[in-house]
Amino acid sequence: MVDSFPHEETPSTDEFIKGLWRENPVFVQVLGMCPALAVSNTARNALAMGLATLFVLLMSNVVISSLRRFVPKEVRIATYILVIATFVTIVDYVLQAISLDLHKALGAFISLIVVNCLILGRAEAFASKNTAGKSAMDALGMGLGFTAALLSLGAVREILGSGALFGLPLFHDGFQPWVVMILPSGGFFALAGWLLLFNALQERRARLASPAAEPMR
Amino acid sequence: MTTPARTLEIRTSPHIVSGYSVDTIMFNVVLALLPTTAFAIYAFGLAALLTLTVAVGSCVLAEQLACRLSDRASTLGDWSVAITGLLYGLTLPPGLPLWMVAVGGFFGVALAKSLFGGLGLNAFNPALVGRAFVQAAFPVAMTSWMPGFTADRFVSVPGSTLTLPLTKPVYDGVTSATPLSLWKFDGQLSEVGDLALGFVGGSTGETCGLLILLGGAYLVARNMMNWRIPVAIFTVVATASASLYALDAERYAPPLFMLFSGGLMLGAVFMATDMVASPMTSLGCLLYGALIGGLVVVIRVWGGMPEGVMYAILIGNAVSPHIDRWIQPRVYGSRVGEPAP
Amino acid sequence: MTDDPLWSVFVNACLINNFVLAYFLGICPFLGVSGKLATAGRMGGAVTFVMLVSSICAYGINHALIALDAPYLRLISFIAVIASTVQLVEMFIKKVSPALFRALGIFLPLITTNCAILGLALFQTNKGYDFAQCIAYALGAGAGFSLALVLMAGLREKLELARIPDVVRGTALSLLLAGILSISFMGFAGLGG
Amino acid sequence: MNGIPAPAPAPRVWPMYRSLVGVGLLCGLLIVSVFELTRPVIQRNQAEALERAILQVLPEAVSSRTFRLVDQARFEALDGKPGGAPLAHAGYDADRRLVGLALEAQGMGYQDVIRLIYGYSFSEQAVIGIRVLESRETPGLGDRIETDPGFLENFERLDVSLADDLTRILHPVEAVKHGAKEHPWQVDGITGATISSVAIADILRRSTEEWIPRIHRSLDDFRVAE
Repeated sequence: MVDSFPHEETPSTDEFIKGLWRENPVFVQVLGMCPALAVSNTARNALAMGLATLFVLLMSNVVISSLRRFVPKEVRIATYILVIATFVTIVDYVLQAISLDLHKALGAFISLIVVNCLILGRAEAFASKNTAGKSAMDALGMGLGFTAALLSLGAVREILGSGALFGLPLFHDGFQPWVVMILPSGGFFALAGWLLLFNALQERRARLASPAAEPMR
Repeated sequence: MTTPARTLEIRTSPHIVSGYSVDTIMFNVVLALLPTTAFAIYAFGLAALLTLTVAVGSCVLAEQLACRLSDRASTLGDWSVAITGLLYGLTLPPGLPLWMVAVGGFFGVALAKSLFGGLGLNAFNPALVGRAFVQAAFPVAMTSWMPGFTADRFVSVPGSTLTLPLTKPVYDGVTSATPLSLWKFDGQLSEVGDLALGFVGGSTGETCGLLILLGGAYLVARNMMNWRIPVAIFTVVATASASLYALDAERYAPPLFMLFSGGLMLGAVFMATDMVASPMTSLGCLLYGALIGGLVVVIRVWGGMPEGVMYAILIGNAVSPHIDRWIQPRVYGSRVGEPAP
Repeated sequence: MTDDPLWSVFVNACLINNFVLAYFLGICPFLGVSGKLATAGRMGGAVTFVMLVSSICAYGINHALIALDAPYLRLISFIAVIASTVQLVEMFIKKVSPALFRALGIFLPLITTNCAILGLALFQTNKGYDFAQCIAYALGAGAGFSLALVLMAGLREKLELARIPDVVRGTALSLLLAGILSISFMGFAGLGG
Repeated sequence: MNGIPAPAPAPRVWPMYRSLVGVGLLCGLLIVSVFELTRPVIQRNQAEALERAILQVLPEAVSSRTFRLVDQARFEALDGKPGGAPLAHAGYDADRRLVGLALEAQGMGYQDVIRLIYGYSFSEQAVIGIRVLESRETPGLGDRIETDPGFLENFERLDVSLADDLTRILHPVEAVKHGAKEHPWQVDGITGATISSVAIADILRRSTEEWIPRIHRSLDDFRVAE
C-alpha cells in the first residue's frame, strides 16, 4: 500500500495526488454525495458527470484564485456562486450540443453541480488562499478523485444492475441483472459498500502502523 | 473489560417479561412455525423444501461469517438466525431460483443484522429486508408463482428452482397468480374458504392462514408473543376494508378476503412481532399495529403493487423508535406526563 | 403541461419520488443533521419553509425569463434567489422570533447548498407545473424531506447504543439505513396513479 | 447583472460593487456567448431527435411539419417558429401526401410521468406506432413497455376509428389482461408490468379521445403540402 507521500517533492504534486486517494472527496471527505448517488447508475453517466464536475471545479478554482486579490471578503461567497453557476450553465449547453441523450440521462443533475458542496468547499478552502497554478492542481486532483469515485460506483452498479459496462454487455444472454443496483436503494448500498471497504482498509493500516509507533513511547 | 459475575445475569434486549431465555423463546417460535412449514412442503413439495433449506442455510452462513469477522461469539445456539432464515424462506415464491434465495438470505442477515451488531440490535426485521432486497433485485422471478398441489411435486422440482447461479430462470410450466394479483388486476375474488385453508397460489408459507393463526395462538398462550400487534393489524385491516366494501362493493374487496389473502397473516403474526424492531409499550404496540394495518390497506387498494405487507412492516419498523419516544413507560417515581430521563 | 391533481403532485413528491430516498437530493443535510431527532425536526421545518418560498419565487422568475426570452439565465437567477431567500428568511426570523432563530440559526446557511431546494425549482420548471401545483409540489417535497430526516434520526438514536462494529459506524451506517428506508418506500410506488 | 456603479460611493463599498458588477458582467458575457455558440447545434440535435421519433412512429412518412393549435379550433404550421404546447406533427410521404400525424402525450406511470409520441394513420384510422420519450419505470419490469415485442405489437394497428358524426371514438382504447385481447382497440397487457402497460393504454385513450376528433374536424389545415 502506497500511503507515504514524500514531503520533499514540489507541493503541486501533493496538491494533485491528495485528492485522488488520501482526501478523496467522495470516499474520505463524504462530499458531493447527491450527484455521486444519483447519476452513478451506469458507468457512462458517472464518467460524464465526473468530467463535467471536474471542468467546473477546475475553471472556477482558477478564476476564483486569480480574482482573490480583487474581491472583498464580504461579497466573496456571492462571487463564487456567480462564477460557479456560470460555468455550470456553460457545461449544460456544451453537453446538450455534444449529446442530447447524455444530457437527458443526467437531467437536472448537471444544473445541480452548482450546489455540489465539493466545489464551493474547494473555492472557499483552497482557491481563495492559493495561487492559480496550485488551485488548478488541487482542482485537477479533487476532480479526478471525484470522477474515479463516481466511476467505481457506476461500474459496480452497471455491472451488477445491467450486466454491462459502458453499455457493452459483459455476460452471456442468460445473465440475470440485479435490478436493485440501478434503483435508488442500490446506490445507497453500493456507496455504503465502498465506504465499508475504505474504512476496513484504513483500520487495517492503522493496526499495521501501531506496532511501529510503540517504540516511540 | 471483564465478564460480569455469573450470579447476576445481564442480558441485552429483548428484555422479555416472561422470564424465558432467548433460546427457549426461539425454540418455541420454531415449534409454532412447524405446521405452516409442514403445509408449505405438503403444498409445494420438493421446491418448498429446497427453498426453505437454502434460506435457512444462507442466513446461518452469513451470521457465522459475520461472527467470525467481528470476533463475536457464535450465535447459532440460540436459534434466532435459523428462525430468520425460516421466516424468510416462507415469504418466498416456491420455484424461486435457489441462488436468488441464497442472495436474499445473505444480504438480509448482513444488511439488517450483522452490520448493526447482531441479535437484539437490528432496527429492521432481517427476514423482510432480505425479501425486500430480492424483490427489488429480481422483480420478475419474485412475481412468478408456481401452482401448488401438482401431481409430481414430491418427485421433481420446477426447472426454475435449479437455475444456474447468476442466470435468468426459465419458467417451463404454467405459473399461477396470487389471489391478490387476481383481484387487483383482473377483478376476480377467490373463495375465502380456499384462502383460509391454503388452496391458492402464493409464497411457500403464506397460503394457509389458519395454520399461521394456530402457531400464533400457541405463542400467545405461552406468553411469548405480543398479541396486541397482530390484533391491531387485523382490526384495522378488517374495519378499513369493511368500510370501503360497504361504500363500493364493486371496487373494493370484502374484509375476509383482505385478511386471509397474501402475506398478511404470516406478516402480522410472525414478522411484525419481531421483538427488537417493534415498540416496547403495550399502547405503542397497538399504535404500531394500527399503522401497519393502515399502510397495508393503502398500498393494496391504491398502490401499484398487489401486496404491501412487507413494505408496511418495514416502514412500521422505521417508525417504531418514534412510537417508543412518544409513549414511554412511566419511570417509577415520576409523575404522569413527565418525560423519562 | 400536466393536469395532475394536487394531491397526486403532493403524494408523488412526498412518498413515491421522495426527494432524499429516490432522487438523492439533500443527502448532505440528511446525513449530517439526522443524528438527533430534535434538530432533525427543526431542519425539516426550515427546509420546507424555504422550499415553499423559493418555489414561489422560482415560478415567478421562470415566467419573467420566458417573457424576456433569456432561458440561459435560469440557473444563475435560481441560485441567486435561493441564496437571498435564505438570507431574508434568516433576517426575518431573527427579527420576529429570536428564540426560533437561535434554534434554527446554524441550519439556515446550510440550506443554501442543499440541492433539494435548487432541485425543486428545476424540477417544477421541467414538469411545467402551474402555480397551485408548484405549491403542492413544494409542500410535498418538504414533507418528504422532513419525513426521511425524522425517520432516519429516530433509527440513528435507537442504534446509538448498539454494538455497531467500528468499520460500519458513521456514514456507512447512515447509508445502509437510507438504503433500507429507500427499499421500504418502494412500496408506495403507483399511489399517485 | 446590469447595475450601474453608483458615482463615487464610500471607499469600502466601491470595491464590493466593482467586483460584483465586474464578475457579473464577465459571467453574463461568457454565458451569452456560449449560449449563442451552442444554440444552432442544440436546435439541430433536438430537431433531428424529434424528426427521428416522428418518422419512427409514422413509417410511411419521409418528412414532417409541426403544427400548433390556435383558438382551440385551427391548426397552424410552425415552420421553425417557437411555439408552446400543444403540438401536432404531420407526416408526409414522398409525394408530399399527408399520411398521418404524430402526437405527444403523457400521463402518470408506475414510478413517474411517462411521456410518449404516437403515430396516427389516416388511412387505417389507427395508432400505428408508439415510442416512449421519457419514463422512469422499473428497469427490467416496467420498462418492458419500451422493449417487449409482444406489447409493442399492440400498436402496429390499434383501432381508434371515429363514430360517424366524427365527435367521438367508436371504441376507446382499453387495456386487457395479457392474452385476453379480442378486439383491435384493446391493448394486451404485460404480465408483471400491469400498471405500466395500463398506464400506456390510459395515456393513449385520453389523448386520442381528445385529439383525433378535433384533428378530423380540421383535416384541411394539415394539407398544405407546398
